[in-house]
Amino acid sequence: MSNQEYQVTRSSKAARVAAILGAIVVVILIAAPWWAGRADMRLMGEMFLYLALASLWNLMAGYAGLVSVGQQAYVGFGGYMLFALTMFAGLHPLTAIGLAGVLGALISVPVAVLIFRLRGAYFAIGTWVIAEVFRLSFAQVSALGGGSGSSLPVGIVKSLADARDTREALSYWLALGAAVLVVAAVYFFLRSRRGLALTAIRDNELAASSLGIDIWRTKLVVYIVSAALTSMLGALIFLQKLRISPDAAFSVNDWTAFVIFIVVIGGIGTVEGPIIGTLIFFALRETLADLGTVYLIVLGLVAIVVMLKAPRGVWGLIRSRFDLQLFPLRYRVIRSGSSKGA
Amino acid sequence: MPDDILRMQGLDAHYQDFQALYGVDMHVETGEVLAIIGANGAGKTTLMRSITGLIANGPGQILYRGVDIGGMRADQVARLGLAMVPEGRQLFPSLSVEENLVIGGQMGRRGAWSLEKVFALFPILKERRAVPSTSLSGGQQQMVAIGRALMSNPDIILFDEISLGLAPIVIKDIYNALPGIIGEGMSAVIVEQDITKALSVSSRVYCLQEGRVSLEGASATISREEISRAYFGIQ
Amino acid sequence: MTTILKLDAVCKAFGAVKVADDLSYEVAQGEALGVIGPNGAGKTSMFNLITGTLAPNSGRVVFAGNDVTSHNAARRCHAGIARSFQVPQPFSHMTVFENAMVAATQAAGLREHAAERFCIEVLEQTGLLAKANTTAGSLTLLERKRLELTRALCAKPKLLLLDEIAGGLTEAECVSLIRTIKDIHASGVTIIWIEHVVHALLEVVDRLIVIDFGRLIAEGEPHAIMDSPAVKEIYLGIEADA
Amino acid sequence: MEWLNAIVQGALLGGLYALFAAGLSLIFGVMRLVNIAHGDLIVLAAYLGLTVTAATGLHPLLALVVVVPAMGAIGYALQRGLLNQTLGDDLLPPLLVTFGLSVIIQNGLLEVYSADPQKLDAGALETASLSVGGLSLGILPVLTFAVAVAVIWALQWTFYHTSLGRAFRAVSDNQDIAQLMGLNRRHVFGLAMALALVVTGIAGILLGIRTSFDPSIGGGRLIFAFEAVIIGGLGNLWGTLAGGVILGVAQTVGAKIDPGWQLLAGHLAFLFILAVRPNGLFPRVAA
Amino acid sequence: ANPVLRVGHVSPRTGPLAGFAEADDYVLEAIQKTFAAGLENNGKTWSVEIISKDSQSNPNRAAEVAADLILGDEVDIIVAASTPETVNPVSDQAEINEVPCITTDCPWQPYFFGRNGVPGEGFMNTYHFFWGLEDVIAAFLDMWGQVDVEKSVGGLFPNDADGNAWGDAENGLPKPLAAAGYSLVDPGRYQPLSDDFSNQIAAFKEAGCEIVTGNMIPPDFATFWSQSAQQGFAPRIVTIGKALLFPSVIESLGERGEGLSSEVWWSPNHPFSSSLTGASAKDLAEGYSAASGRPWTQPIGFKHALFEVVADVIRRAEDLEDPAAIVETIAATNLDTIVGPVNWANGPINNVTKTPLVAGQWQKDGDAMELKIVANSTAPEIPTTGELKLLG
Ligand SMILES: Nc1ncnc2c1ncn2[C@@H]1O[C@H](COP(=O)(O)OP(=O)(O)OP(=O)(O)O)[C@@H](O)[C@H]1O
Ligand SMILES: Nc1ncnc2c1ncn2[C@@H]1O[C@H](COP(=O)(O)OP(=O)(O)OP(=O)(O)O)[C@@H](O)[C@H]1O
Ligand SMILES: [Mg+2]
Ligand SMILES: [Mg+2]
Repeated sequence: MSNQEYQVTRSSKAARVAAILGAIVVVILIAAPWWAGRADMRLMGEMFLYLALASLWNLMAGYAGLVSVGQQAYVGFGGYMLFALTMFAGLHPLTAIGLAGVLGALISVPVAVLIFRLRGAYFAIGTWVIAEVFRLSFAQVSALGGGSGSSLPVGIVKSLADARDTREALSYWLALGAAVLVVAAVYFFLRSRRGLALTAIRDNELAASSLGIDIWRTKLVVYIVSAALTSMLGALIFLQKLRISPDAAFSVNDWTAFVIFIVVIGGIGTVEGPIIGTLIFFALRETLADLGTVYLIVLGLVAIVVMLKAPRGVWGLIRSRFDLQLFPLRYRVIRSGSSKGA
Repeated sequence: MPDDILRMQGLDAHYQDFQALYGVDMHVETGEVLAIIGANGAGKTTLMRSITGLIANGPGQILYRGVDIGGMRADQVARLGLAMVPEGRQLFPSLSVEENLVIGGQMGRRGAWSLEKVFALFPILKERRAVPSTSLSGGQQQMVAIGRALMSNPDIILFDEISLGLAPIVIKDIYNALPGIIGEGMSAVIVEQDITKALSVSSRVYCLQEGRVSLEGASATISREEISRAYFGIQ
Repeated sequence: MTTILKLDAVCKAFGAVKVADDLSYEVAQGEALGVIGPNGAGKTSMFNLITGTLAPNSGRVVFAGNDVTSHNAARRCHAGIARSFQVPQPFSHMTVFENAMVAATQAAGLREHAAERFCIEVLEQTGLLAKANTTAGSLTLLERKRLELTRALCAKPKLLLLDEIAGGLTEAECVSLIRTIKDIHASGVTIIWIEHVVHALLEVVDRLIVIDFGRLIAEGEPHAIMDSPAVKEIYLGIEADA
Repeated sequence: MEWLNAIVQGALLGGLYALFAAGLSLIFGVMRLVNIAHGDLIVLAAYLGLTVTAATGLHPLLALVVVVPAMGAIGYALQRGLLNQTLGDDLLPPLLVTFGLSVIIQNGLLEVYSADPQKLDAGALETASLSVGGLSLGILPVLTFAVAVAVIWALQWTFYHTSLGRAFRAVSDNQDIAQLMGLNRRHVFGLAMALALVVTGIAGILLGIRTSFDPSIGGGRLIFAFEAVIIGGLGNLWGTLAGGVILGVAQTVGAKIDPGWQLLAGHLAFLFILAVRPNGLFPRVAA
Repeated sequence: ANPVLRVGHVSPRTGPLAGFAEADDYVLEAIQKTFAAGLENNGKTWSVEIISKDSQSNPNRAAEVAADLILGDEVDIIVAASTPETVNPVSDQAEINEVPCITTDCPWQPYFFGRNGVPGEGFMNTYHFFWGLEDVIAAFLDMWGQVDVEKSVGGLFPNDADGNAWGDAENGLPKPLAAAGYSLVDPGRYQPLSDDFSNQIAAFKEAGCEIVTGNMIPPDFATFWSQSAQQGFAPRIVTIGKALLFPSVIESLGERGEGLSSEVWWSPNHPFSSSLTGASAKDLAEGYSAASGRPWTQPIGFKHALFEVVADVIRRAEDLEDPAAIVETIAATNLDTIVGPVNWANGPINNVTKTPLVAGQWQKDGDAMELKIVANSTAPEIPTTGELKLLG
C-alpha cells in the first residue's frame, strides 16, 4: 500500500465554473454605468460597500474568532478622516481615502493591544465600548462639528469630477473595486498558510500555539488589516453620504448590526456567505423598508429564524445539501484511480 | 423477565447521518456486573449515552424495569435511578469537589451512599473537598466522578472507560472498591479496555463491533479466541 | 552524547499545590525517556513547563543549548518541541487532514505540496488515513488521541512529548502503537513519554523518571526503577514488604 | 464639598447601573449568554409598569407586585421558547438572536406605545430628599441603591448557598452531565432567565421613576450594564455592584470636569480597568 | 393624461423624533385632497404625487432615503422637516444632486452653519424657512422681563446640532443674554441621554440661578427636573426648547409639568390661515385633535405650510421641467401661510427666511395642561392667552 494512491485537492469543477461565471459578472458590473440607471447604480454601490464590510467582519469573526460589535469605530473613523483630510489638509478625496486606511491601521494598533486582553463575549463588548469612545471623542471635536456633525463642502465633492455622471460612475467603480478587492483578498489570504493558521486558532488556541502559531500576532495582523480596510470603506461611504455626525458615523446598527445580519444570514465562516447575505439583506430592505417599524421587526424575526433553523446560514444549507464550494478552501484527500477497499 | 433491570431491543443510534448502533439487543440482570468491550469506535460510549438519554432514540428500544425510557430526556432517566460515570470524567469546574459530590445527590433518592461514605471510599477527596474540582489531577477527578454518580444512589450505574488514564494504584483502589459499590444491590455496566480486568470483575460480557453485538457470554467461560474474533470480526 | 533538554531547578506552584518542586534533569539527544508517577504528581504540568504553556515560578528550561524559559509556546515549537495533549485538543471544525496540515505548514514550515505528501505519510503511519476527510470534532476519544500523535509528528519535532497516548487501547492496537513509537525513535527523535500503561512504556524507553508531588524521586534503568520499593509503594500500590 | 457631592451622587447612580447589570451578570454567568436585548427588556418592564399604573392607578412601586412576576414569566417563556435553542459553545447564535429580539421589542413598543417619552409618576417620592452632612440626597436614588444592595445580596446568596445556585453553576459548566444529575437544563435555564428578568423588572420600574423613557433608550443602558459586569469580574455579583459604582462615580466626576466627559469618563474608566485587570477587579478565584 | 410632478418628503416617522412627525398622515391626507384635482401651471394641469419616506430618526437613513427619492423616484422637488438630524442630510443630498429642496422645522443656525454654509454665498438648490436663535432669545427675554427674578440663568445645552447652536458663543444664547444683563452659567455641552445632572444642578445652585434655559430632549429634561427637586434646586422659571414642545411630554411630568415654559412656533391662536385651504390655525389644530383624539402639536402647522409653499411654487414656476427654474421660483416666494409669511427675499441670510416666534407657558386649564402664549412683543400680531406665573 503506497500513499502514491492518495491525492490532495483543493478545487472542484463547481469552483472552476463559478470562477468563470464570477469573472463574467464582474465585467458586466464594471459596465453598469452604460446600462444601469442612477438609482440602481447607487443601490449597487451601497451593496458593494456592505459586501466589503461584511467580508471583513466575516474574516474577523468567522475565521479569526474576533467577534467584534465595534467595527463602526473604523467606519466612522474613516469617514471623519475623509472630512478632516479634505477640509483641513486640502487633500484630494481619493488621496484622503487611502490615507484614512493608513491612519485606521495606525490607530487600531493601540486599540488592539488593549482589547486583545479580552476573550469571546468580553472582546465583543470591549470593541463596542471602544466604538463608543470614538463616538464620544469625535463629538468633542468642534472643528468637525462636534455632536452636530458637518457636511462635506460641495467643492470637495466636485473635485472628484465636475460632471455629475462621471462622479456617479466613479463612486460606483470605487465601491465595486472595494468589494472585489476585499473578497479576493480574504479568499487568497484564507488559502494561504496564514489562513490555515487563522482557522486553527479559531478552533483551539491552546493547540494552535503549541503548533508554532503566534496567536497574538496572527490575530493582530487580521485586526489591523480589517481596521485599515474598514476605515477606507468608511471614507468611501461618507463620500456618498456627504454628511457626517457622530451618531451616524458610529452607528452600531448601520455599520455593525446590519453587517452581522448579512454575514450570519448568508453563512458565517464561508467566503460565499457575505455575498448571499448581502443579496438577501438588500432584497428585504428594498421590499419592506417603507413599512418602518414593521420592516425592522421582520428583520429581527428573520435573524432569529435563520439562527435557529439554519445556524450556518443560507450558504451553509446549500453547501450541506450539494456539497458545493464556490471559493474552495478545504483540502480533500482522495484515492486516485483505485477501487480497493480499506 | 422480572430479573432484568435494563433491556435494549433493536437499539439504533445516529449522529446526524452517521449510524453508530445497529439493532443492539442486550440486557442487564438485577445485581450483576456486566462488562462491555470493543475496539475504539465500536459504539460503547454511544450505547451508554443512549441509555442515559443523552442521545435520543426511538420508543420501545430501551426498557428500564419494564418501563420504556427510549424517548425520555436524560434528567428524567436519571431520576429513575440510572447513573453514569462519563468517559473523560467531566466534572463541573466551577463547583468545588464537595459540591460536585453533593450535586450528584440532589435528586434526593434514598440509599446507602452519602458524602461520608464517599469520603471513606476516597479519603484524598475529603482532604481536598473545598478546592475547585479543576485543580485535581486526572485520577482524583475520576474518583470524584465515581463518587458523584454514587451519590445519587442509583439502581444501576454505568462506567465508561473506568480505568482510562489512571495510575495502577488508583485502578487497583477503584476495582477494590467495586464489590463494595455493587454489594448494595446495585447493578453495574462497565466499559473497560483491559479485557482481563473486565472479565475478572463481571459476570457476563458483551462485545461490540462496529455498532453491533458480536459476542455475548458468561465472563468465566468465554475464551480469548472468541473475544479476539468478536473484536475484529476475523473469522 | 549531547544534551537536548535540560530542566534546571524548575519550580511551579498553584497556590499550595507544588506541581514542580526544584525539578532538574537532562535528556540526551536521541534518548527515549519515560515518565511515571501517581495521578496529580505534576507530569502533565511538567510538559506544560517544557512547551511554554505554563511559565515557571523559578528555574530555567534549556533546549538545544538555548535558554527558552522566556519564550512562548509558538517559539519553542519552532525550535523543535512538539507534544500531544492528555486531554485531546483537536481543531474540531477542521478535518483530520487539515489538523495535520496545520502542524506541517506552521510548525514544520513545509511548503504546501510537501506538507500534503508528508501528512498523508504520517496519517498512514498512525492509522488515521481512512478518516482524513472526517471532521475532527466527530472523532471518538481514542481517535482524537491518535490525532494528537499525528499532529505532533507532522510538526517534525526534535523533541516529542507524549502524554498518555496508550490508555484505552486494545492489546493489538497497543502493539502497533509501540511499533510506531519505536520507529519514530529510531529516526532520531528524542521522546519523553508519560504513560500509566507501564508495559508499553517499558518496551520503548531507555530510562525512566518518577515524579511525585512535583519532585523527581527516582531515575534510572526502567526495570530497576519499576522494581524499586518506592515505586511499588507510591505508584503500583504493591506493599513493599508483601 | 462639590467633589464629595459628585462622588456621592455618582455612587448612588451606580446603584441603578448595578441593578441593570445584576440580571445580565446572572445570565451571563449561568448560560454564557450575551443578552443584547437586556436594555430593551428593562424598557419593556418600565412600559409594563406604565400600563399597570395607568390601568389601576397604583403607585409604580406597588405595580412591582404585577410587573415582577410578569417579567419572571416572560423570562421563563423566552428562555424555554427561544433562547434555549441558541445555547452552545458558539458565541454568535445567542448574540444574534437577542439582537433580533432587541429590534423586535424596540419596534414592538414603538408600535404599541409610540415614540412619546413616558414617565412613571411616583408622586412625592420623585422629589423627596434628605440632607446628610450638608449633602442633599434624593430619597429615590438612596432607595435605588439600597434595593441594588439587597438584590445583589439575594442573588449572591442564591448562587452560592442554595441548591438552585448549585444547579445554575453545574448546568453552566456542562449541560449534558448536569442532565445526568437529574437537572433539566431547559428548566434550570428558564429559572435563571426568570430570576434575571425579575431583577430587570425592578430595575425597569426604578428607571421609569427616575427618568423618562421611550422605546429607543435600551441600548445605552445595555452598555453600562455590560461595563459594570465586566469591571466587577465575571461571576461575582458584589463585583458587579462595585462595577456599577465605579461607573457612576467616573461619570459624575468626569462631568464635573466637563459635562461632555460624563459618558466618556465612564467608558475610559472601564477601559483603564481592563488594561490593568483584564479579568475585572474581583474575578471569582479559579473559575 | 396630465404631466406628473413628484414631490419627495422625508420625515422621522419612527424613532425618537417620531413625535415631530406624528401628524404627518393627517396633514398629508388633507394636502393630497387639495392636490387631487391637480395644480395649474402655465395653463397646464399637473398631477402632483407626494412620495413620503421615513428617516427612522437616523441621519444616515435620512441621506439614504433622500438619495432614493432623488435617484430612484426621480422627484422634482424634495421637502423635509423636523430637526437638523433630518433636514441637513436631506438638504445635502439635494444640493449635490441639484434638486430643488425646501425644508422647515429646524432653527436656521444649525441648518446654515451646521452645513458649513458661507454667509453671502449660501446654497444653490436648498431653501429653508423657520425662525432663528435670535428670535428664541428675544422671546425668552421678553418673557423673563415680565417678572422680577434674579438675572442669573443656568444653561443646559447638549452636544447635538441644536444644543451646540443654542450654546454657541458667537451665534447662540451667551452674547445676547449678557447684553441684556443676564449672567449665564453654562457648565458645558453634555452628551444626550445622560443619567445624571448633579454637577449642573450644583453649579446652578452655587451661582443662585433662578432661571434655567436650554435645549433638551425630553428624557434628559425629565431626569434633570426630578434631580433638581431631590437636590433642593428650585428655579423660578424654566424655559427649555424642544423638550417641552409636546403635550405628551408635559403630561408625563405630572404635577411638575405645570409652569414650565418654552418657545411657541405655532398654536391654534396664531392669526394665520392656510393659503391652500383657507382653514385657520384653529381649524387645522382642531381638525387634527378630532381626527386623532390627541392634542395638537406645533409641527402640524409647519408641515402644512411646507406643502403650501410647494403648491405655490408649482403654480408659479416658469418651467416645471427645469430644476433651475423651480429653484428660482422658490427664491422668489412671497406667501402668507398658516405659520406666517414666507419670503426668502427678507431672509436673515442666504436661502433662509423666518416665521414669527413667541413664548409660552404650560398652565393648567381645567383638567388639561395648555400652552398659553405669555410673551408676544417679538410678534405682536399673535395674541397672548395668559400671563407668566413663577414656579414654586
Ligand atoms: N459526536 C459525534 N458525531 C459523529 N460521529 C460520532 C460522534 N461521536 C462518536 N461518533 C462515531 O460513532 C462511532 C461510535 O463511537 P463511540 O464513541 O460510541 O465509540 P467507543 O466504542 O466509545 O470508542 P472509544 O473506545 O474510542 O471510546 C464512532 O465511529 C465515532 O466516530
Ligand atoms: N491550572 C491549575 N490550577 C490549579 N491547580 C492545578 C492546575 N493544573 C494542575 N493543577 C494541579 O497540579 C497537580 C498536578 O497536575 P498534573 O495534571 O500535572 O498531574 P499529572 O501528573 O499529569 O496527573 P495525571 O496522571 O492524573 O494526569 C494536580 O494536583 C492538579 O490538581
Ligand atoms: Mg468511548
Ligand atoms: Mg497528566
